[in-house]
Amino acid sequence: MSRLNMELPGLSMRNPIMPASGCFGFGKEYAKFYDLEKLGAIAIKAATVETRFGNPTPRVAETSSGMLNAIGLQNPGLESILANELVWLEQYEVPIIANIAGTKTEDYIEVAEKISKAKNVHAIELNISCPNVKEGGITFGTNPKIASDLTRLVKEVSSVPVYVKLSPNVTDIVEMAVAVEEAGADGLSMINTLLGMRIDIKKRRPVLANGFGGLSGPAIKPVAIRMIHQVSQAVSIPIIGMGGVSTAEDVIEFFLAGASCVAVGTANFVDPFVCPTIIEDLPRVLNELGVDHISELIGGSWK
Amino acid sequence: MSRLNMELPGLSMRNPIMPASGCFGFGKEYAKFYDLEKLGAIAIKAATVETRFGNPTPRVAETSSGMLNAIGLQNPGLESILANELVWLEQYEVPIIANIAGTKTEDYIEVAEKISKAKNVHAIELNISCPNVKEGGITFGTNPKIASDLTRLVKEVSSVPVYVKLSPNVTDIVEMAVAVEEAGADGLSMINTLLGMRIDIKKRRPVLANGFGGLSGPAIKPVAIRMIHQVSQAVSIPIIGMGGVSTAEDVIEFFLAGASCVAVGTANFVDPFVCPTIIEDLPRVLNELGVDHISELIGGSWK
Amino acid sequence: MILENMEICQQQPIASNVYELVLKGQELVNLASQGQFLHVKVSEGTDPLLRRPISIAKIDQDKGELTVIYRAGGRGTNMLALKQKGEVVSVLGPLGNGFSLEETSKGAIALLIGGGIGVPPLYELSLQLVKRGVKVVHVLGFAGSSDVFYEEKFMELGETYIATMDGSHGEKGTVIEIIDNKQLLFDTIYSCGPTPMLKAIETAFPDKKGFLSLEERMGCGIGACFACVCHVKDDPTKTAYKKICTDGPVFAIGEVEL
Amino acid sequence: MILENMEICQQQPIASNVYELVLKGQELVNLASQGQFLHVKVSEGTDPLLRRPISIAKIDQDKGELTVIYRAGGRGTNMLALKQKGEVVSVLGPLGNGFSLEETSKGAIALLIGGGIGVPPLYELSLQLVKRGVKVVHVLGFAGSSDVFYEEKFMELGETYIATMDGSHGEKGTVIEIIDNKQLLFDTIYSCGPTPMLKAIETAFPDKKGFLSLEERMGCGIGACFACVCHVKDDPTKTAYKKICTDGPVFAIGEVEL
Ligand SMILES: Cc1cc2nc3c(=O)[nH]c(=O)nc-3n(C[C@H](O)[C@H](O)[C@H](O)COP(=O)(O)OP(=O)(O)OC[C@H]3O[C@@H](n4cnc5c(N)ncnc54)[C@H](O)[C@@H]3O)c2cc1C
Ligand SMILES: Cc1cc2nc3c(=O)[nH]c(=O)nc-3n(C[C@H](O)[C@H](O)[C@H](O)COP(=O)(O)OP(=O)(O)OC[C@H]3O[C@@H](n4cnc5c(N)ncnc54)[C@H](O)[C@@H]3O)c2cc1C
Ligand SMILES: Cc1cc2nc3c(=O)[nH]c(=O)nc-3n(C[C@H](O)[C@H](O)[C@H](O)COP(=O)(O)O)c2cc1C
Ligand SMILES: Cc1cc2nc3c(=O)[nH]c(=O)nc-3n(C[C@H](O)[C@H](O)[C@H](O)COP(=O)(O)O)c2cc1C
Ligand code: FES
Ligand code: FES
Repeated sequence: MSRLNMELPGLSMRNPIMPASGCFGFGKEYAKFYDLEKLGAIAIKAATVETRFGNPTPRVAETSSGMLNAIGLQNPGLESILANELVWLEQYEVPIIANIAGTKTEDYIEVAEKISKAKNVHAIELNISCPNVKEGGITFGTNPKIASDLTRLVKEVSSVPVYVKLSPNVTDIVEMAVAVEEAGADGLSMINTLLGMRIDIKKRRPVLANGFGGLSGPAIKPVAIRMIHQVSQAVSIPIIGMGGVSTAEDVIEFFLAGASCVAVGTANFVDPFVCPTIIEDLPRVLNELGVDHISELIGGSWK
Repeated sequence: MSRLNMELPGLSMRNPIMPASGCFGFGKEYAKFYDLEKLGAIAIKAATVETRFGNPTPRVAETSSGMLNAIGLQNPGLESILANELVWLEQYEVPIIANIAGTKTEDYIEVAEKISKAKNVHAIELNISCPNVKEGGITFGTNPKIASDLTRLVKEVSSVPVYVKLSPNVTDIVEMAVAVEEAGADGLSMINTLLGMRIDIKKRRPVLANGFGGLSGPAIKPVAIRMIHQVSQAVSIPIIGMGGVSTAEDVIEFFLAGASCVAVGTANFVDPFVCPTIIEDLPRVLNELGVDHISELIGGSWK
Repeated sequence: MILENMEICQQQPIASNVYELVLKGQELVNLASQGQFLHVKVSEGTDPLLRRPISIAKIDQDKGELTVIYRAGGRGTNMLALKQKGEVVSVLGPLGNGFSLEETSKGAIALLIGGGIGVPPLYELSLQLVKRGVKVVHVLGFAGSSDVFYEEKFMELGETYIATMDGSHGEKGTVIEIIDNKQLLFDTIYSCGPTPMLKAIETAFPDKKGFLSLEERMGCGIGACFACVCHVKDDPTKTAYKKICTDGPVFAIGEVEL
Repeated sequence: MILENMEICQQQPIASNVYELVLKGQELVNLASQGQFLHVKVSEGTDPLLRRPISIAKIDQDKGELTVIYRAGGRGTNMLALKQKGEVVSVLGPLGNGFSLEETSKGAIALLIGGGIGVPPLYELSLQLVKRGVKVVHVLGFAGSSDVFYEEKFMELGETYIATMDGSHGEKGTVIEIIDNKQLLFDTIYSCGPTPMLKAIETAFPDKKGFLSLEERMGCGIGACFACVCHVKDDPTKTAYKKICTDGPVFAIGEVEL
């Protein structure tokens, strides 16, 4: 499959398709459906220092061509992920991207330092769409200064390249991207979910117990494409594109916008085979477009 | 229909349903389908000082449960709107909300002053999602200072109440809302479209000639609900809610989020009768919910 | 747990807004057992986006058919109700653990308590228990007479009491009231229905061995997204959890927080 | 211009990915004329969201039927192609101005030039012209032999030339080349097809009276959204415009910028 392989900082991938963080657990469930080595990489669920239960349920709500989630970063905590999840994943020859989260800078640093030393973690994905408790709950990812400070500190301790996962809930996504690039980010992941809400008209309360949730799925694809189109022209680090990808054609659209590989999130819930299906389908689409290697398409809409 | 009437600054409405600006022209086309007096109000297409042709075509693109548009504020210009469109609309007993746009402050002021004097214009809707050419193209609606300055100046010259139409493409929608409220806005309209893009994978170029476009339709409803939920708790002026409304249940959801009336945009293109259909359907839903008057629902999800 | 396109061989209304749907497939049927559920895609496109979890009501491995019973209420189930014989739906399943049969020995009495749209999974369970020589007693609660379904089918398998809230059919009252009034005797409990009913059962019969099937909004249905978790009872750390889609939907009474 | 639910009485493939669809309705049919189009909702839900503009290919007011011919290519038309006889689609129409018949007098020769999926509206036009005693000549261009449709139907009405880009059917070449090669004589032109073809026609026959039917991406289809405008020729202000959905889709040659 020499038409699909991709070399990005820390990531040597046989194809540019990975499941998105939080939509694939730590791989065990999908391993029952297909061989995980078919994937280009795997972005595992966000790791925090402590075990987190997350938010009360309901945690998901459906929207038109999309869904809201407020899982609340439930995860077994750093030690357990290192000892169990990552060790289990070692059986597969596939690079792992460790998504890390926290509510204060120190937490991020601790997780980044330790998880980046795991044998199969080839990159860190810094999830900055989390509330910073020390700054009164303002999200790390909505302030360029806070985001770049965090990036710098995580870079200092990480043994592997760091991809910063940008929040789309900002006025100026380019400003955010440039700030974290200057702070040393090796790549960007975009986009995380849009902040949204649904209200149950009978109960007169938000459907999600948490009130707000993150909007994902096909509904947000046009926003993702727009932001990647803008950012890819302003930075020189590669972009992992995501937001509503569910077909090989979607992948091409993200590449043309400026992504260098693509993560698939919500679509895994609709079709557990979506990632291998896309990977198998890509050569057909490349043929139709007369393209030898998918990397030729990166930024093709503005180049 | 005393269960649906609504009194808002400048607007005495028989029901809380109006077509959204830009999705209903100046009413002539829809008047061929039904009596415009069925509507609570009509938000007419954005008026600018000069005649504008707008952007090259294609100007619309479809997305999952949504659409992108980059019409580019095509309109016949202030004088023609006053002389033709508004005079034609005088035959209907229905309050008109004049949406006004511009690329510099002076333009807004001129349009606001003149159009607010028209007999049937009962309110102005200040569309601040336009690039400010004097500020290097930064959108009026993404900077609280610029938005509130504009609001203040428009308020000074307007003979009717001013609703400021907020752009959702901001980090902090509450900050924007509070800023324009302090500047004297009589109400808010929200949300305008989300900035998005689609790329034609065969042509390797954006589908829209303009590149970017505004995302509207059911896809954006969760973002609209979230923002109205946030803003309605932070301001004391009423909100005209919009973004993906297409059913009576959607209207209830917007009211519960905090809107005091609702505008229907994209759905008019799918079903030209959508506004009267919603209006006729609302009493049924109110019955199901055991509500006498729709105004009881305003902010019901957080009150 | 596989993904299979299944053909609709039959679809019919059996109560007010309640449909019985028979699906024919290949492998999936052979994997299915009582109390498990299917995750059904009701449209080809992205609207609605997510699958719908629906319990298996009957398994016919000889014919290769599964029966489900669902209430058409929201957007997805309403679309499912419009599907015709011959159409194909994508089904992910069988999912979840299902009801274990081992806990009730031959000759013992199992009390099956169903509430509304929680009744369907009890049907295959009852069939299986009867097959094992267990005596089954059914207490099924519905809102009103127009909501009742499968009464006769359950009667064929064992004693069956219907409770309706308005008394329009069977006895008036809750399932718990019926069990009390009739002084029903039983060894084990199996129940599926609204959470308040399950809670009432836990409270009413604290010493009985039994199993409850829970519901929660789901994303993946296979344990990957953590949408459907619940707390474990008596967990001081408050971080222990069970996933309803994979650890459940059936839990032993007292195992998880309702 | 009304909104009507129309029933599919027939749907069949007539060329590679091209379908002929017959719709039965009430009032809408009686309002329709040659060159107008329908705005068709292909799904109940929000995916795909927008209606699809499709030209009227044939009007049968006696039977109350309209025929359209469309290429299934994208998401919406592919879904339309899956619809079965008996299903109902929501149709907004008839929309647009249509071809005027007055410009060609009895006995005169009308040249109808169609390109690919622009061919369909010429069929009802041809029927009407013939009815008026106009002599019709058809030149229809397709990509290849598998794309050709309605050849015989057009032949029944008048001289018909087929051009294919690969020469696999009829003559090899463009429609313009055929008109030149065959030295076709005519009084008026009516054309529908890809914009490059329409431009070539304008260039090739600058002095002929004629009509071109244009395409553009549409929102409302009724003139309200300004999605489908085009510039007017020789307009120094550059602000004059025509809406393809209401002022068109048919324009006189030279009226608007292609
Ligand atoms: C394990 C399990 C088994 C079930 N078995 C049955 C059954 O046999 N028969 C039956 O009628 N119903 C059953 N349900 C409930 C059924 O899943 C919901 O009624 C259905 O998903 C509602 O979809 P909708 O399209 O009608 O509603 P919508 O309002 O369109 O649903 C929107 C979203 O919310 C979810 N949702 C809404 N209500 C529920 C609910 N009560 N439980 C879980 N998710 C919900 C939907 O799945 C969807 O994601 C079961 C639920 C679970 C979790
Ligand atoms: C007045 C008019 C008459 C037409 N008549 C016919 C006809 O008789 N037969 C036929 O096969 N086609 C006709 N077309 C073209 C037809 O509308 C498109 O092929 C169709 O909309 C594509 O939809 P899709 O679902 O296949 O593609 P998608 O890619 O899913 O479409 C996405 C969006 O783009 C729009 N779009 C895509 N291509 C076109 C296009 N070429 N023109 C306008 N909108 C487009 C769609 O309407 C939709 O809004 C006509 C177009 C117009 C404007
Ligand atoms: C249920 C769910 C859980 C998620 N959890 C995480 C997470 O832990 N960390 C993270 O960075 N992003 C998380 N995301 C965001 C996704 O990784 C992705 O950025 C987003 O969903 C957009 O992609 P999609 O539209 O393909 O789902 C989550 C998304 C969903 C739907
Ligand atoms: C084609 C189109 C044109 C629009 N033009 C305007 C406009 O001129 N002024 C304005 O304030 N908003 C304009 N809007 C935004 C709508 O008024 C509305 O805020 C938005 O579309 C969200 O509502 P909806 O999802 O119901 O369409 C336009 C939207 C569309 C789709
Ligand atoms: S539904 Fe995803 S973990 Fe249970
Ligand atoms: S499609 Fe809306 S004006 Fe023509």
